[in-house]
Amino acid sequence: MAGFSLEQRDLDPGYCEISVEGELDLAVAGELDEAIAGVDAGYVGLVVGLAACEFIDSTGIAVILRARRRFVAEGRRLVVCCPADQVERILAVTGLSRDGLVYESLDDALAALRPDADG
Amino acid sequence: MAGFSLEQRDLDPGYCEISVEGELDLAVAGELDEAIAGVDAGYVGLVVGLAACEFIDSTGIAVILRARRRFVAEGRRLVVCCPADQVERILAVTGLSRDGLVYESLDDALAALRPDADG
Amino acid sequence: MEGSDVEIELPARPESVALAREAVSAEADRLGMAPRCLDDLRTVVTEAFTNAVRYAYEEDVEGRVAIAVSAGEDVLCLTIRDFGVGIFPRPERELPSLHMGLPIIGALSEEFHLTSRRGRGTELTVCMPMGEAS
Amino acid sequence: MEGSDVEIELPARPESVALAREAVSAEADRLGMAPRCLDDLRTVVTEAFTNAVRYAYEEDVEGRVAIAVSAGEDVLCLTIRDFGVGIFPRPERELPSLHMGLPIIGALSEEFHLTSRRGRGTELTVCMPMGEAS
Ligand SMILES: Nc1ncnc2c1ncn2[C@@H]1O[C@H](COP(=O)(O)OP(=O)(O)O)[C@@H](O)[C@H]1O
Ligand SMILES: Nc1ncnc2c1ncn2[C@@H]1O[C@H](COP(=O)(O)OP(=O)(O)O)[C@@H](O)[C@H]1O
Repeated sequence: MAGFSLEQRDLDPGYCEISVEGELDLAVAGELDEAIAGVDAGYVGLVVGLAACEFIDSTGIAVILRARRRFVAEGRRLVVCCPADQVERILAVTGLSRDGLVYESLDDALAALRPDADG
Repeated sequence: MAGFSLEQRDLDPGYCEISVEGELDLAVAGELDEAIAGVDAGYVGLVVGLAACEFIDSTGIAVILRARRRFVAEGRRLVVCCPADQVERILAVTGLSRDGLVYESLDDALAALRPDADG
Repeated sequence: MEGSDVEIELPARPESVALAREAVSAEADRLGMAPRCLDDLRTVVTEAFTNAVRYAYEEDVEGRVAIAVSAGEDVLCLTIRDFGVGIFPRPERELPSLHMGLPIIGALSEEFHLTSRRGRGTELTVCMPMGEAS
Repeated sequence: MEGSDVEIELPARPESVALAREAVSAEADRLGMAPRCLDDLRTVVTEAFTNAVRYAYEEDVEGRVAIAVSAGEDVLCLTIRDFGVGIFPRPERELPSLHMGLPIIGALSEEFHLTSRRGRGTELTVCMPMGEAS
């Protein structure tokens, strides 16, 4: 069984990434929720990196969407990057790929977080 | 088949009521949505009166809940009063009766709208 | 839908919901369903039919929804069927959704059976008590 | 659940979800399911099992969830069953919900059958293709 871990690292000043590794489901969705809630308010933009996320379920997606709503309410931004395989497929099936939430590369994700970008 | 109509009237200054008469379902839920959206911003509190509402479905309830979220975002308040029979039952079944949304009388509803009331 | 006492088919439009509700509850009333149970039945028909209207068909397709009622001694079974996409993630259009259609149906019925076939539609059979006792 | 090749029963706990996913996909892999289909199967098991864990039982009850897998030539059917309240309006506890569990299952499967009995539980059977073609 794939394990699960989260890692936070700085990107450009004011921006950071939380990378998800392993399988994100009901058992660990709370960990991601807390990690995002714990991101210092000084960061105005967060990328949730899914390149090493091998599996995501609807609870994991719901946690990310709720966190994004909270970020938006605070005038901050949250996007998702680099989904592959099962993660990419479920985001497509649920219609979320077309939502301005998901970017293919970290560069695209960072560009979308900048104040001059839309949405 | 029961018809459907909406009527708006003033209560105390700054407060008004929209009364729903007849059966509220998918065919007419948009009318209620527009009527609530059309309530002048000068009104800080709105009662949706359901005493003469003979039937409500989950779409009608969803319209009321969304309108309430919008009111709250504007620092205004919205409550529901006086459900009977089928309306009371579906609000109970969905767990919404316990939510600070629904009041048994117009007086209770008005009291809940005042700035010094909770929620 | 064999052995059903009443069968109707209506266009998948918002205005059909009240017609479906009236037709089913008039038949149940005729069969002697208790008033409180009739209220629940009206809610159940409405939620099921509304799902078919809102979600079964693409926006530019005018689909149809079939209803059948069949009554036993203590129980009335209602089948609502569409020929649309099957249960599928659907965007909310103008009107919001409570996301409680099926849960409401489950709470008000003895049991229900839902079959979804991808690209071929959804069929829901709901069994409701005729009287207060059950 | 007659004629099924694999049957397991697990406690209705969040930690069981990964076990259910692994057990079902290992069996499907052994039966020769194509990789892309395996991914969809893993999603479907997870969504169905998660619903049973989140919604079937009251918070102070430790319930169980049964899984059965039965394979035909081109199709694999998976049954997930709980002995809880049946499909019912349930409050969200700590974690939010996407309200897309069943729609995701419908989108990824050929067909599914859901039976809900009030106070007696929910049973979901999902049929998935074994290979890319179907
Ligand atoms: N007849 C149908 N055809 C296609 N999709 C459906 C149908 N009924 C329900 N659905 C899908 O299942 C989801 C959940 O259904 P339900 O809880 O009953 O509806 P709602 O979300 O409107 O309260 C809907 O949001 C929709 O995506
Ligand atoms: N096994 C179950 N037992 C009780 N209720 C359930 C079960 N599965 C689903 N439900 C109810 O049906 C609703 C819709 O299910 P679904 O769309 O699959 O889940 P979710 O809302 O978590 O995405 C849930 O919110 C819950 O109220």
